Amino acid sequence: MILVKDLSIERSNKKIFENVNLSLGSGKIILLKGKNGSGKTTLLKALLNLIEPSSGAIYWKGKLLKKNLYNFFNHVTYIADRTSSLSNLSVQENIKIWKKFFLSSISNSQVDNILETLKLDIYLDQKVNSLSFGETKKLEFLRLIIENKKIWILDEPLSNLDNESIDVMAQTFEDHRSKEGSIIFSSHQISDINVSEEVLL
Amino acid sequence: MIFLVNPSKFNKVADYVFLPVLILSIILFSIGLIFAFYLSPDDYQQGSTVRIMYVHVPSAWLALLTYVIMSLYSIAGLAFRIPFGFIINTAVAPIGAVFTLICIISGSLWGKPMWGTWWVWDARLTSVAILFIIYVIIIFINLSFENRIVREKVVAIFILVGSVNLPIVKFSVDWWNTLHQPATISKLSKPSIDPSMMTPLIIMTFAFIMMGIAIAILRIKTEIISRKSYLS
Amino acid sequence: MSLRFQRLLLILLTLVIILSAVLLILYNTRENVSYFYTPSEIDKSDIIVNKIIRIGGFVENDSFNKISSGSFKFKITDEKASILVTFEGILPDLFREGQGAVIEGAFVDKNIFNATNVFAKHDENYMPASIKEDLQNTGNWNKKYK
Amino acid sequence: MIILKKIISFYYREYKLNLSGFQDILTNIIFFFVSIFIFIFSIGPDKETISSIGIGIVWTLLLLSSTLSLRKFYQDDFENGNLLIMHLNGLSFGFIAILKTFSHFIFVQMPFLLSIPIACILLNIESDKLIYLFYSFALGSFILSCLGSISSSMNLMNQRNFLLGSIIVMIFSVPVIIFSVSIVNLEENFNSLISILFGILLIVFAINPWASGLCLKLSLENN
Repeated sequence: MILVKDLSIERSNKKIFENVNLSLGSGKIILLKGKNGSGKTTLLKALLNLIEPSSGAIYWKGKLLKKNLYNFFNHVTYIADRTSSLSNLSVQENIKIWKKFFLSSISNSQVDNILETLKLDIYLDQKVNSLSFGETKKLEFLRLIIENKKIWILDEPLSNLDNESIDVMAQTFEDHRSKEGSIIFSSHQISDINVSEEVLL
Repeated sequence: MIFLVNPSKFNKVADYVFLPVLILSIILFSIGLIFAFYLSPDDYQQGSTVRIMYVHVPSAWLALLTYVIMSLYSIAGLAFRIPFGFIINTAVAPIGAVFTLICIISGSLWGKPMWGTWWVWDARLTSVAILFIIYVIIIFINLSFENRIVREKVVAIFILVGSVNLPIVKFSVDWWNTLHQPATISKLSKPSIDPSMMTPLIIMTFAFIMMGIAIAILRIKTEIISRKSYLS
Repeated sequence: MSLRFQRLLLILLTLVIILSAVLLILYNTRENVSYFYTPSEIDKSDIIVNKIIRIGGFVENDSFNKISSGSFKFKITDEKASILVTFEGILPDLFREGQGAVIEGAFVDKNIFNATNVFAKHDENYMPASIKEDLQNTGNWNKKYK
Repeated sequence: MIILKKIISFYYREYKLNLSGFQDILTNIIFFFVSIFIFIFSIGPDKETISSIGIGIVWTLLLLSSTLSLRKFYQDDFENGNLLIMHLNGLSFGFIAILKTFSHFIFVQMPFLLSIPIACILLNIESDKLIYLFYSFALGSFILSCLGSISSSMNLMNQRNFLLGSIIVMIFSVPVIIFSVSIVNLEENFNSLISILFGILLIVFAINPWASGLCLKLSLENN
C-alpha cells in the first residue's frame, strides 16, 4: 500500500539519509532500526507528508502521497514519542474525547477489557498527570484500538515500557497483522516482536 | 536577470557592480548635497526649510520601496521556493528600518518649523510609525528564532501580512484629511514642483538608491557567506 | 473536485472577501479617519462646547488680528463656512493669511473657537520664491497656490 | 456530515480543556480588573476625568489582558502533538486555525465581554454607552482572536522572545482600537464605524487560515 522509492532527505543542507526503499503491504510489520539521529523519526514524519523529501517519492495506493493525502489519513494512526493525552483531564474523559474525535464505533466493554489488560482500569477517574510516564504511554496505545485504522505508524513504542507491557504490545501487533493491518515502527532496543522486515537507517 | 534570484550569479554580478555603485553614490551625494544646499532656490512659502525635503522625500520613497522589494521576495521565497528571497529579506530589513527612521526624524525636524509641531497623530505619520515598528519586528524575528528554516519563512509570512500597511502609508494623504500634504510627484499628473527643485530631488533620490544598493550588496554577500559556512 | 481546484477556489474566495472588505472600509472611512474637520462639516446647531476637536482650512484673508503680543484672532474658512478662532501662544513660521492651517481646541461658545494648538498646513506645491515674484510681476500668479 | 461531527467533537474537546483550565481564564480577568484599579488610583479620584478616558482604558486593558493568554493559543496542543493528531484526523491546518480562533473567541474573549459591565461601573461609564462598547468589543475581540492566532502560530518555535507575539498583535490592532473607541464616542457614526470594523474583521479572517496554517505546518515540520 505504501511504497517508498529512493527517498532521500536533507535538512539545512545536511543529508540525513539517502535512497531508502520501503514497501508496506497489508499484514506486514516493518521495524526501523538505527542509532540516535539516523533519521528514524524523520522518515516516519516524511511518511505523514510533514517533511518534504529532497529526492524520491512516497506513493499511497499507486498515487503520489501528496495528491492523495486525506485519503491516506483516513487509514493511518500515528503515535509520536510524546503523549498526547490531556494531562489536566481524567483517563475516562480522555478516552471519551478520543472516541468522539475519531468517530469511533468501539464499545465501552471493549475499552474496559483493554484497560484491564493494560492494568489501567484502577486509574479511570484519576487525572492523567498523576500517572507515571509508562502508564501514560500505555494509555496512548489505547488510541490504536479506538481509531481502528489499517496502518499504524509508531515512533519508539517500546521505550519506557516494562517487559509485561511489551508482551501485550507484541500480542496487539500480532492481532493487527492477522486482521490484514500493517505496522511501521521504530525502535532501538531488541525485542521478540515478530517483524517481517527490518530496515537499518 | 537571473542574478536577482540566484546567489552565486548574484555574487558575480555584485563583484562587478559594487565599486561603481559605491563611487556613483558618493558622486551623486556630493552633487546632490551641493545642489540641495547652495544651488537650489528657496521655496516661495517655506523659505530654506524646504531643503529638508531633499533628504526626507528620498528616504520615505526608499523606505516604501524596500518593503515592496521584501514583499516580492517573500512571495518568491514562499510560493516559488526561491531561497534567495529569504536571504534578501534578512539582509535588507535593517536598511529599510534605517530609511524609515531617517524619514521620521527629518520629517519631524521639518514639521517643527513648518507645522509648528514635532509630531501629530494623523494617518500618514501614524502609518509610517507603524511601518518602522514592523521593520523592527522583522529584525527581532530574525534575531530570536533558532531554527533557520522556520525563521526565514516566518519572516516572509510576517512581511506579507505587514504589507497591508503599505497602501495605507501611500494613500493615507489622498484618502483622508491629514496634516501631511498630498504627494507632490505622482504618475498621473504633472508634478507640482518646479524643475529647479525637482533636479536635486531626483539626484538625491538616486544617491540614496545607490547607497542603499551598495549597503545591500555588502549585507547580502555576508548573508550568503554565513549560509555557506552553515552548509559545510 | 481535486485538491488543486479546491485550493484555487479558496484563494479566489479569500481574494473576494479581502477586496469587498477593502471597499467596505474605504467607503466608510472617508468621513471617519479625519485628522480634522473642515468648517463646513461642523454643524452650527450641533456644537458641543468644550469638547476638543481639530478644524482644518485656510486662514481667511483680512481676518487676522493681533490682539496683544501673544494673542491672536483669525477666521478659518473652507470658502463655504468660516469659524472665528482665538489663540494665545506662538504661531508657526508658515502661518499667514491665505495659508492652510489645522487648529486644535474647543468651542467656548457657539461662535468662538479657542485654539490650544495651531499647526500650519502646507500644500504639495514647491516653487522657488523668485518665480513667484516673476509670476506676480507678469500677472500670471495663480491663486490656487495657497 | 463527518466533518460536522469532527467539528462538534473538536469543540467538545476545547470545552473540556478550558473547563479544566478555568483558573487561567479567571487569572486573565483578575488581571484585567487589577489593572483597572491601578489605573483608577494612578489617575486620581476625579470622576469626570476617569469617565472621559474610561473607554480608552477599558479597551487598552482588554487588549493587554487578551494578549496574556496568547502563549497558550497553540503551544500546548503543539507540544503534546495534538495539532498533528487533528491534522491526521482529516482537518487541514488552515481549518484547524479557524476552529481554534473561534474557540479562543468563545472561551477566552467571551468572559471579558461578561465582565465589561462591572468595569463600566468601576470606571464611571454611562450605561447608555455600554451597548456600543458591547458591539465594538464583540467585533474587535474576534479581530484580536484572529490576530492572536496568526502571531502565536508564528511564534511557536520562538523559544527566546515570546513578547514578540504580543507586540505583533498590538501593532496590528491599532486600527481596531481607533475605530472601536470612536464607535463609543461618536454614536452618530455608528453604522459606518461598525462596517469599518466588520471590514477589518473580514480581512484578518481571510488572512488568518493562510498565515496560521502555513506557520503551523512550518513549525510541525521543523519541530
